[in-house]
Amino acid sequence: MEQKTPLFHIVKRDAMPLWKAWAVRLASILLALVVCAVFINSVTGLNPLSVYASMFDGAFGTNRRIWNTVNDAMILLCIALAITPAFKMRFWNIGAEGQILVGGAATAAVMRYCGESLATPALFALMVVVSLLSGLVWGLVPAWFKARWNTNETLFTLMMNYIAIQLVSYLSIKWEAVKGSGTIGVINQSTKAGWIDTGFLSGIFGRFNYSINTTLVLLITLFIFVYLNYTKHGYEIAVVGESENTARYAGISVRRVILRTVALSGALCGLVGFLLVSGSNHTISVNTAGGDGFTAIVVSWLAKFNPFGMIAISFLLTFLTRGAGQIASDFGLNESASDIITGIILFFILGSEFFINYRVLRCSRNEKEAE
Amino acid sequence: SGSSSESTGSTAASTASSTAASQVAGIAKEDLKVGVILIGDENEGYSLAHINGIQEMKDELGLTDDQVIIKYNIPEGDECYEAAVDLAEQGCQIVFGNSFGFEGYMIQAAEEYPEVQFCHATGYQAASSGLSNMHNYFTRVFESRYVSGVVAGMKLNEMIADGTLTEDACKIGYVGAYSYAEVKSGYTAFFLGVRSVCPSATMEVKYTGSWADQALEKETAEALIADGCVLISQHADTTGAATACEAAGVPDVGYNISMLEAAPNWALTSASINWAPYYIYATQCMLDGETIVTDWCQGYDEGADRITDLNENAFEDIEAVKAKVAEVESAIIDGSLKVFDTSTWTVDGQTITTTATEDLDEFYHGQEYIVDGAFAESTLASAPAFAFVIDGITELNQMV
Amino acid sequence: MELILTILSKVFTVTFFQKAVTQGVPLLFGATGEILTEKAGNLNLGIPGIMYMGAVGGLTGAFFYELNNPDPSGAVGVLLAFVGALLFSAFGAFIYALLTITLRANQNVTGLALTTFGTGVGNFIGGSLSKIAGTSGQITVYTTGQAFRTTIPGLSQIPVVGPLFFSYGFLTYLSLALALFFAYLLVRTRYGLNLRAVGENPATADAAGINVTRYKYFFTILGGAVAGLGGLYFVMEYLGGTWQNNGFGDRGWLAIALVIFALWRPLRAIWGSFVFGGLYILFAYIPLGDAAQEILKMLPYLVTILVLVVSSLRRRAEEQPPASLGLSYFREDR
Amino acid sequence: MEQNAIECRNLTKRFGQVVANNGVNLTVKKGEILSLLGENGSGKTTLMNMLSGIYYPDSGEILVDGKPVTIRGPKDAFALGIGMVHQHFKLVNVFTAAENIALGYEEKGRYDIRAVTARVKEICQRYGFELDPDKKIYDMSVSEKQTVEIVKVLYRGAQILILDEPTAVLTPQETDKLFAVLRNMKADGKAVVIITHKLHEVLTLSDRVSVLRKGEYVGTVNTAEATADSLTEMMVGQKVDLHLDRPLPKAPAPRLVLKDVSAVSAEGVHTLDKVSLTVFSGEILGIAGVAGSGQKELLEAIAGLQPISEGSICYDDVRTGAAEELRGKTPLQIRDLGIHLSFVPEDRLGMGLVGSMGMTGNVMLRSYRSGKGIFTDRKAPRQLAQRLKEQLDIVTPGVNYPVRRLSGGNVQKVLVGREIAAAPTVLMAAYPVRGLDINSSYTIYDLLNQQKEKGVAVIYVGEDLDVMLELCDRIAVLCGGKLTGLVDARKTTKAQVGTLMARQEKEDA
Ligand SMILES: Nc1ncnc2c1ncn2[C@@H]1O[C@H](COP(=O)(O)OP(=O)(O)OP(=O)(O)O)[C@@H](O)[C@H]1O
Ligand SMILES: Nc1ncnc2c1ncn2[C@@H]1O[C@H](COP(=O)(O)OP(=O)(O)OP(=O)(O)O)[C@@H](O)[C@H]1O
Ligand SMILES: [Mg+2]
Ligand SMILES: [Mg+2]
Repeated sequence: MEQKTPLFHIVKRDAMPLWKAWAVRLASILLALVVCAVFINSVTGLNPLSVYASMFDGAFGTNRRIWNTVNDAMILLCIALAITPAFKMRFWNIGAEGQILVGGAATAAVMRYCGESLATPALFALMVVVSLLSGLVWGLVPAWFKARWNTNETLFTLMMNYIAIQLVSYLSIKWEAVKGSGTIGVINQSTKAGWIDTGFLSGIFGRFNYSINTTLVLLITLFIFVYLNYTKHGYEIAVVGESENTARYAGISVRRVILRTVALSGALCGLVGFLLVSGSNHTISVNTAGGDGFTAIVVSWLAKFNPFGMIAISFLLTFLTRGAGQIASDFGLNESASDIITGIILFFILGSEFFINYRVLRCSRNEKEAE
Repeated sequence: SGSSSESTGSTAASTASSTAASQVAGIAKEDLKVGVILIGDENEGYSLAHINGIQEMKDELGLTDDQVIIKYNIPEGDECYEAAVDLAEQGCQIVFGNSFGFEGYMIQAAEEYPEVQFCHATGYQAASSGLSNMHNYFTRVFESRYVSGVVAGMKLNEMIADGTLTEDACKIGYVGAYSYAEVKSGYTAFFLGVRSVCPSATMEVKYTGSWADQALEKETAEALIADGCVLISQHADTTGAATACEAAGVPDVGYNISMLEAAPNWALTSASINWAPYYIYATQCMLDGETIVTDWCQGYDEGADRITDLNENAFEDIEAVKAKVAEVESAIIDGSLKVFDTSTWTVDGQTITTTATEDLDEFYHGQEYIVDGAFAESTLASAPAFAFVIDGITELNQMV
Repeated sequence: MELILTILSKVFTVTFFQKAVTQGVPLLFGATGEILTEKAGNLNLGIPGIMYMGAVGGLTGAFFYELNNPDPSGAVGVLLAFVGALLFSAFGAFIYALLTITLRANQNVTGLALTTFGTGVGNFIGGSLSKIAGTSGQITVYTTGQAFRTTIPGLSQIPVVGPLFFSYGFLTYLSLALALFFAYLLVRTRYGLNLRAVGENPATADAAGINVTRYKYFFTILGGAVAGLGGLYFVMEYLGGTWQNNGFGDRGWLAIALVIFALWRPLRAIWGSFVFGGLYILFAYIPLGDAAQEILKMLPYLVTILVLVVSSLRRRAEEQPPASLGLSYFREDR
Repeated sequence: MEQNAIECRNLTKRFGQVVANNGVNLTVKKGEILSLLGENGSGKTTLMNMLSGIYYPDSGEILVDGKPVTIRGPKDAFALGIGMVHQHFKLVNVFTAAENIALGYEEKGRYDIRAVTARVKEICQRYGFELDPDKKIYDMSVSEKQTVEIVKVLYRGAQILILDEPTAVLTPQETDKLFAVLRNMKADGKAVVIITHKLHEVLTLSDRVSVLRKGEYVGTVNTAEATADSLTEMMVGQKVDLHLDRPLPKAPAPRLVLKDVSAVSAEGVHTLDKVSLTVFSGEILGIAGVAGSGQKELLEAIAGLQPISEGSICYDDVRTGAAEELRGKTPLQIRDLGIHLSFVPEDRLGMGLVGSMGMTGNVMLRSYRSGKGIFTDRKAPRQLAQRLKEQLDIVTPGVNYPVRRLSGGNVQKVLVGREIAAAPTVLMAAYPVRGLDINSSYTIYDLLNQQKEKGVAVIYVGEDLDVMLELCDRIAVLCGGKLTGLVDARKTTKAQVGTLMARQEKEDA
């Protein structure tokens, strides 16, 4: 029986040089932009170039927009950094959203109740501590069950998100600004107690900027990089992630590593809640995390858990979101187009990894017949 | 029904307007830039009403498209602040915002950009903020709610007449968003409208805890219907309640937009707001170099409120309904009908004669709202203030 | 005590049972679809997006039909809505399949990206339709919506039993039928056996001569299409043919939660979905203050956690996720 | 003219830069058993995988029954009558044996698992297998799994049977049974290809032997004309000394004293039952027993990985003279006492090593805690990895190349190398040469002997009694968790040990 030779087959390739791999990724983004352009043009009849120009304008058009883009990217980056240790340990924490919310809620509580009475340094110290602690606790609950009974943490952390959302809904009513309004409103609007003020470094970038947020997150980036790659803890995380059996064999207490790592993850998420509430929102609502807890997973993963790669990807995604708001207002193009564009670009980046890891070979018949 | 350019905030609080600074000179029409911050987009009835109002203003004043920058889907967070200052930086001299939760952020922006006028719908803090460039606006929507209540009452009467309903079973359900004064004022007006024609009516109110959540509004309406309510109205922004009514065969009175498409058989009408008069007024002030009042609140007489088209098929005698509506509307316009006339309602069996008492301080801060035998809604500020739960109404969420 | 009695009297009613069912049906479609997908070894976190695409696909189909026909027929509307929903959701699942099966992209990230994409598609099209529809602020495909809500004429009139079991549109019964059918398929047919093997151990399935790629594609796309019907149900039967951006809420995620709750068994998903549905809507039937109500809304999530913990206490090999779930398969891998 | 079942011409297969097969030619005749021999990584599995459709050749030609064919996947291979039992089992754990056998096989008619079960029973009877078709795979021992694999191939009526190292995990008795079956099949006219590293198996079973070396085809000889030495020479390319040294223990002193050690598994079975044993420094103590007799548990109990229900494990520290109780201590606590226990576990990549890390990362597994502060020292491990690579001839592109991608022998060298580098006083090795070729095996034996001469107490668990009798000083025999005998390896015979391995019933009586 004679069968047809397949047209091509796939083989794994050796590690591609780094520059080549990034060139492939970049090419995939460019290709995605072309596809999006076709999409935009066919659906709306708009000139895609002016749409892209408008997106760029929306993200980088003014100093303030640049700062906003930077700040949003930093927040996204910080969440991605937060979840990375847990992910590297194969603890699928999709509960960042909830951990951020409780951290934010704790910050808001301190601002509300202690804003008047505490001196600024004490106030900030307290806010940071409670936000870290509450995120930590929110993360530790599923982690404890995971460590103890291997309870599925993906679903557990997801459910913890919704519980946090309801908790914040509850607080929104308890703390509402006007009776019945269901919103807390801007906290300490007149005194600005507990707002991260950008006194220092101001003057360089204009009256208002997010340099403190940015500096802090960049420090965290460095910290996470060092923590994961150069510390004993980081090594233990890598081992536990690869094989719990091996970890046990090496005398690593798997339970302790799980709890410790998720505690770190949760605490950092809680800190993001602090940055959001004290640093920009000055209130708390169920939308405070705004889905970034999920987007951060994409960031962490696409960067292959490399903190510096995450910077680039956070910026890309933030650029897309901020740009989209602008096209909505410039062209009346439904803002949801941004989600479509983001989706398409992510699809292309994800797909491009294939060409980095594999090669497609044409099967030539001649080769065989020549024999 | 768009009002002319001379319209001013005649009924707005005189105390508040005294704090407003006057602008020196008007802005040339082609130099004017208007910014708008919306909580939603055209997919959501409340924001759509604002978009329509802005459009009407553009047409009326002859502004071009690029003179108006609209930012859609802005959440009630610092995104609002960012949007406001971004609009200011883009050169907008006036910025509107349409959602309750925007207010704090707009004040923040107003502090930073004293030369830009910030106008916030449904808010209450413009006067107390002490900022001359911060303004609040709203309409006397309780008037259109009252009228829609009259329509509902007529329907109930028809049902009593044809025997599908007994007089003592006239229980209405009301889907509210939050137990906020704006909602309370609205449902009370609606209820008073119903009771003005159908005296045996009672009402149950249930809150969703959200301004726009279609599924939740539908569920809430269904829970009310299951609880024995024979007619449903709403103060929430989607067609959820209408959908529930259409399925259950229960008359429905909507809000913002006509519900006829979602409930062609059972929607009666909707109480709605026309924002155009304010947008025209405020923008004209910019052109004329006049001061925008701190609190603006207009109603039927300025065309700022209305009910949507009546459902001709839903009534046995549509002409009678139309006639009654016309009568009530003109009485509202000429001032002979006061919606919150204290003789028509009681709280715990008592008629309220004053709001300047200690136990009402939480709501009224010693201010007197009872003027000439009626609760003078939206006169001291543009935001609604009515906060009583009057006899005949039960708030379900508060039961346990 | 009185409180408990009040609660019980509100909960043990025909209406509440109906509500639990109507809340449960989209979850059941979603969970059934995700079970099929996961049985093929693909963890599709894009299901929320796919369901959303199904919803808007159905709406689109019916919308253009009703827009162009002054006197639309419900049956045609239903058909077009069906086709639209299936096409859209299958397309969403196809993107996922292409990326994760052929291009071997990470399943979690692809799924999350697909959810972003699907939500965008839904809101974009849903939003655009309402622009096309005019200024009403909310589109409605009334005739089609009503057709989806049509109940079995005679049976639904029977007292108590009628409202309990026969007061639903046909999609409700379809969701049950599909769950039953796939439960049968999984355990009693060769396809089911092969499918389960693909999800457990694709290398084994491959070595046994099963076309792993074809199975993965087929069931991932089929799963997506089934899940998409959940979205269709939501816009058509539940919302009567109307649309609100982001109106679908967290139901897609709950559907994924239900899969774990149901231990990857469609039959368990049936009653699981109704339990979830009941818990989801319970707050509307218990008269609590508006703050306390928000706490009550935690219930479905708390119960899920409880079930999760309890089932992790007794870990049976048969109650585990498919062993290769989430991993991409390459034949020549080591 | 006798027809060839399979003929490979010039097959080439590359994995990245690795050329796994380079222009390989191979002929398999009908009605014969062919052994395929080669060092670890010489490309045996790759070649067979191309025949069974797992890999697709880069170039070359395959002929079945004299006709050129294209094998695009396992399905094509089945259609051509080629069935393969893979080196790593291809079974679905949560399925029953019958379900695994029915998997992917498209018979006519409805799917009916009872019919499958009946046919499976029939096949088992015909070839003399013992198999419960309704048993789940996860409940099975390795030999049962092996049986399922073979029945699966027979069920499909394969004419050409390929077995990739089927005996690596079998006991001698089980191996004998398997060989009987294979001879049956040969008598049936089927062609059998078997890969094994055990030369005596090659010599007793096969008709011809083909040899691969570093991906190249070396040649084929008739088994009757071959000896262990000649085959080894073909494989390695030079003469190899297949002789094991066994120096006498120098100054043996008690190092570990086990008293009445018992352990209970999660299912409540006694995996260790009152085992008492003394291990001396400077000796190699062999532990014999059929698979699952408690060898693994014994080693893990000593290493602090397996809690014991009663008894004591005492470590005599020669330097201090102190005796430390190890029972109830974790590996970390044991290490903190300054006791150097090294352990080469059975499951290399699942327990002993981190597959995705390079040699450096794996070497760190033992040493990463050293030094104060929170940071790890990367320099010392990298130097050690480099040294191991050179000393042990570990074939790897670099010390950062993930060890998962290395061939089995090299993986094992990394593991043993690391454990020895920790300068242990007790070295435990479980099946350290499983799946390794002759050359690698002898390297490992040499390493163990070196340790012994350094005064280390070596505990060796193995399955090959011949080797144990040659290598060990004493042999402890376990059966069903009980110690059934402790013999001097210099004075005992294979038969004696074999009896001890099956002595439980008598003991119980
Ligand atoms: N899927 C694969 N990906 C990458 N490299 C591979 C793969 N399969 C085999 N190799 C490489 O090809 C070479 C031959 O491997 P193969 O498994 O065929 O050897 P083998 O002779 O079977 O060895 P062993 O006796 O250890 O089983 C080795 O260097 C191995 O690392
Ligand atoms: N010194 C260390 N301290 C902490 N963690 C480490 C250290 N070395 C390695 N790891 C962790 O183990 C993982 C793999 O280790 P390994 O040494 O095999 O990688 P590598 O390829 O040598 O590292 P690199 O890519 O930096 O050269 C790393 O990604 C890291 O997370
Ligand atoms: Mg091999
Ligand atoms: Mg590396």
